[in-house]
Amino acid sequence: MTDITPTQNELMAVAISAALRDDDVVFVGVGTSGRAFTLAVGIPLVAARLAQLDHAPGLDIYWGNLLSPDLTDVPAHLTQDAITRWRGAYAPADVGQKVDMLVRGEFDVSFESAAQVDQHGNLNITRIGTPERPKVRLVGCLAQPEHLAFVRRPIIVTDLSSRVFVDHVDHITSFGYGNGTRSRESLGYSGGGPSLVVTDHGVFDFTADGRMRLRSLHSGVTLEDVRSRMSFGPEIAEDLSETSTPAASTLRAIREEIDPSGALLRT
Amino acid sequence: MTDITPTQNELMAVAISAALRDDDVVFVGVGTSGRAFTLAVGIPLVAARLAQLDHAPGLDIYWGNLLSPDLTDVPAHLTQDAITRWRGAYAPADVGQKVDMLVRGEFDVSFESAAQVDQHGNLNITRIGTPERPKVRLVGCLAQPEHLAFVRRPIIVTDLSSRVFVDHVDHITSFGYGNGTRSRESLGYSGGGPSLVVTDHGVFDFTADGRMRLRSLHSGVTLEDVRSRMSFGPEIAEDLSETSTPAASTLRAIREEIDPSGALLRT
Amino acid sequence: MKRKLQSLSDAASRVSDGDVVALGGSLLRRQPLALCRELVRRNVRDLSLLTWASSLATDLLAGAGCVRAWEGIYVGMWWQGGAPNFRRAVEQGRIRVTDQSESFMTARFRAAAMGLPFLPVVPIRGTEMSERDDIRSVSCPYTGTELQTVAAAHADITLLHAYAGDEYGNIVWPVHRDSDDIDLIMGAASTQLIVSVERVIPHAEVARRPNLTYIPHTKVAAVCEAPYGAYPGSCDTFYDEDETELQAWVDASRSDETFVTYLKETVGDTQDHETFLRQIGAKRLASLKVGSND
Amino acid sequence: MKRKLQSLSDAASRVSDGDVVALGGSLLRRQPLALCRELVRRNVRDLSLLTWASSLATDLLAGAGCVRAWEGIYVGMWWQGGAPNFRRAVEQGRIRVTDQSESFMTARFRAAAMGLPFLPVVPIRGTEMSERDDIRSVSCPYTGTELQTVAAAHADITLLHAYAGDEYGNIVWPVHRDSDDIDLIMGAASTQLIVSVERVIPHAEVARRPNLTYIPHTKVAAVCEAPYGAYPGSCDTFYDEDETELQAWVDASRSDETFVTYLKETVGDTQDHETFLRQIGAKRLASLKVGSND
Repeated sequence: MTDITPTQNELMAVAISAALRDDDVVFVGVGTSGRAFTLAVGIPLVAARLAQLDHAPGLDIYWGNLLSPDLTDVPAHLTQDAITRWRGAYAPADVGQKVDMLVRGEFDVSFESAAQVDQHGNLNITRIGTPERPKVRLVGCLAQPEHLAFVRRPIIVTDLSSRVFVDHVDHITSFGYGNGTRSRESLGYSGGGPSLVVTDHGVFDFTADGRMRLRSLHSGVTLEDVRSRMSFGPEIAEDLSETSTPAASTLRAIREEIDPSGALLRT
Repeated sequence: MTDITPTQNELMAVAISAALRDDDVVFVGVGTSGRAFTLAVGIPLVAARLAQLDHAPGLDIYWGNLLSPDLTDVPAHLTQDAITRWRGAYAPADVGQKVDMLVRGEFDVSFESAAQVDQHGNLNITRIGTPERPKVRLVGCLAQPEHLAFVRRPIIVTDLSSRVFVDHVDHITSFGYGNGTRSRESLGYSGGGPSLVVTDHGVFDFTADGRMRLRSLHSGVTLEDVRSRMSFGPEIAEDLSETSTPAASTLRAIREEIDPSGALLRT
Repeated sequence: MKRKLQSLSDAASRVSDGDVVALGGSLLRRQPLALCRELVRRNVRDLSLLTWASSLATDLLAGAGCVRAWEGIYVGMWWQGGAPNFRRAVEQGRIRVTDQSESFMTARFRAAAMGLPFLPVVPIRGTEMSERDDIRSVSCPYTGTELQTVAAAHADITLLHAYAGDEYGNIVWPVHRDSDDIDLIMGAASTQLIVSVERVIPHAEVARRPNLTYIPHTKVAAVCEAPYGAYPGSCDTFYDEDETELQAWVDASRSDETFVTYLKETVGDTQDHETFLRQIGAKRLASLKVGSND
Repeated sequence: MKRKLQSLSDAASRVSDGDVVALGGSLLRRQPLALCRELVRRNVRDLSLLTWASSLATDLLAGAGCVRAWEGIYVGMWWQGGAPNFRRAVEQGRIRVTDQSESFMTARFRAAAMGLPFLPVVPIRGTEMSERDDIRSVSCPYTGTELQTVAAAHADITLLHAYAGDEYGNIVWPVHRDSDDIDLIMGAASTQLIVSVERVIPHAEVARRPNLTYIPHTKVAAVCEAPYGAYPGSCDTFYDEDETELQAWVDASRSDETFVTYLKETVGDTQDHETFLRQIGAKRLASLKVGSND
């Protein structure tokens, strides 16, 4: 029998899955190691596969530079060779063609991790500190600026921590909803911006004027738990609820069909 | 024994060959049928191969969308399939990459046919008559405007005829040396422009101010023959000479090694 | 992924009178003729065509009176000389022509593929093309150099004929092919894309070598199985052009009337592509076959 | 075609102090490490690097003190986290950094590949990147839309590691590979290109399938045979990354001093690539081998 207590990772995957729609084209990065891999790749892939099996059979995944990867047989250890051999629908000769898809607005959802996320959904994956002598040099920009500019409903997936959830990011790698004075509209964006922030403690969305708003708390998490893990006070939804508990059949699908080796939700 | 009398086509190929240099990258089009094929493809390929065998071993040919085609085994009948199977060094996924090579100035020589050539080396392959109701609709532009703009030493290869060699072309598809008031320099070109005009009666180059100049007459051709086949009077080189007669060994190379089936110099 | 397999006639019904239609292929290769014959059967009018080096597809539509305007780098019949019906229509002032060179036309489609409203191009000055109003200019913000520009090509619908694809619309090419075309860029630039393919293959076959997919299913509105879909032109690695039929085409193109008769016999009297192929005959089609050299 | 085959050290001697050097590969894949180790042996200084997603190559050159500036989309060690030597040098203010996003960086190389001094890009407003002076603006001459721009990337020299090539410098990829990189665009954009390859193959093998050539010999200044030329990173379809050696690299990167010691042992004390490989040992290298799935 399946243990019907969901893990935090499963709750996160299920919350994301509910936000995915049939016909969505969702972009998943190639990720990095450990927890960062689970957040950037593992949870999103489980969520997308769950949506395909449940309510979004036509949903498409673009993973790294591979469209519609075969997710029926995920290798337990993702070496380069396992990735090279991955089957899928399309892997263009140069990744510039994927970049064009992104810029043309052909992705509906993307998944974002960041070292810093601020109250307006701006993201930083570039540096902490000053440009000349940063306190911490991070990875760069990758395509995250494009995600927040051109993807319709980007989803931020990260663990709640007051080091990450800061008043103002040190470097705006990716523009969410600005700082109150600069809106997406004033900059010429016709839509987009982060749609959800899915964390290990609860799920947020954004108010009409672009402030982060707590929508649901995971089972057993208090509002105070959340507030103590954020450097800014988020808006609180009037109908703040508990994050939906997945059905036993959903958990079974995750554990037995989607991620039997535990490669995706490993940490 | 080889008949040591060269044909007109052989004379043309040999004259072109002498103008080709080691390290040249020469562009040859895919051509059309009959005499047009011989002028656009056959003579240039024979000339290029001759240069490779003689004084320019490093010379490179880009034919259609195929770099360094294997010319040791030219099929007698160029069907699509013979072209598809042609061996060579490089055939980029889309021909836009060849267009980029052209625009970046990576071709030294190209070969041009045209329905009209004027005294300043401007070419017309687009239409005779007015834009709204042309008397004759021709093929279009292809990459000929780029050839005359970006290739270092384009060579015009066409038969002498007063219908072709006109005072002013009806449509400037490709800009040679303008009309005396608009020079290449005034338009911002830093070099280029047609270097030679190789015909069935003689060979021309251009004066410093961009007028066509007769340099040599093929054996047995008189100045009057040439003048009667042109609508404008060309400049005449002070050292007007007879077009060099190829050595017997050169003719043997053309007939036995380069074009044994006669596919290239067919008409 | 969703199933995108449609009949040629259902797919072709997406084309409306007055549409801007991009046509793929180059010279006598991979002209989307099965789809274009459907347009002739449907008597679509006033099309504005955007092409690379086009031949039979443009000549067919011109001869059937479907075309109001054409823009591209070439229309002709390669070995067979000029495109007779297109040429006559242009000379009679029935088709408006915009002649582009290869770099300018490539840039038109690349701009659309890159999501940009225009692209700068290295100037080609002094030609009639470069002095037309659709060619404008821009200064480089770094060097001050004056460049010319072209606008992005916006086709309402794009028709390509291709080698093979799966039922979801993933379109693949063979390892070795005649690559002298811009179908890849046209596909990326498209907003509504119909691709006819010689063969529908299982998705598993596509998935084994995803690098060979040159158009992803996400771009494709409809994929149609159309063996010999480029006949009487060629589809490299599948079949050669039918020289006899090309000659018959040219012979029938002496006048509007004779071509309309030819069209009626070859297209109008055949209900669909299958009937058309039956009329040509399996033996004649088989004689054109060539192999791949993968 | 001319013979372009050179030794790694002869080819690397083309790189001078202060050069702008473009480095190919992506993440742990196809980093031009055999060539970069030659630069370390030659003690080249003050390089400005242009990269896509770079890892070992940039970290090696940073740790060896060869780098003055870096521009690209990423430097890190993928599975292994941050690039420790690069990171330390940046945090100490020794390397000037210009962070670009994927579309802006792609456009930098595409502009050069297209022979243009700049390209417009669809704006990404509100980020620090887009408010830097190297990002400028231009109006679309057709729609009036304001776009941002990037300048063409002009590297003095470009270093790529590739699968195979012939002695003339025609560089080919396998039918199926991990294509998440822009080596093709970097090659087209280059003005002086050095490519190291896992295998030198006969030209006849290239000529049989010219569609697999992604860099033509006309662009190549030198081609160098360098088996395991991306070690300890991976070359997809040839070998996987050496996780043990990557760990040793990271462990040795605690400080400048410890990395310099590691460099001396692994690079400085080996005269050339062959000696370097002998030191790693044939058995260990063989254990990393993977096959193609062509």
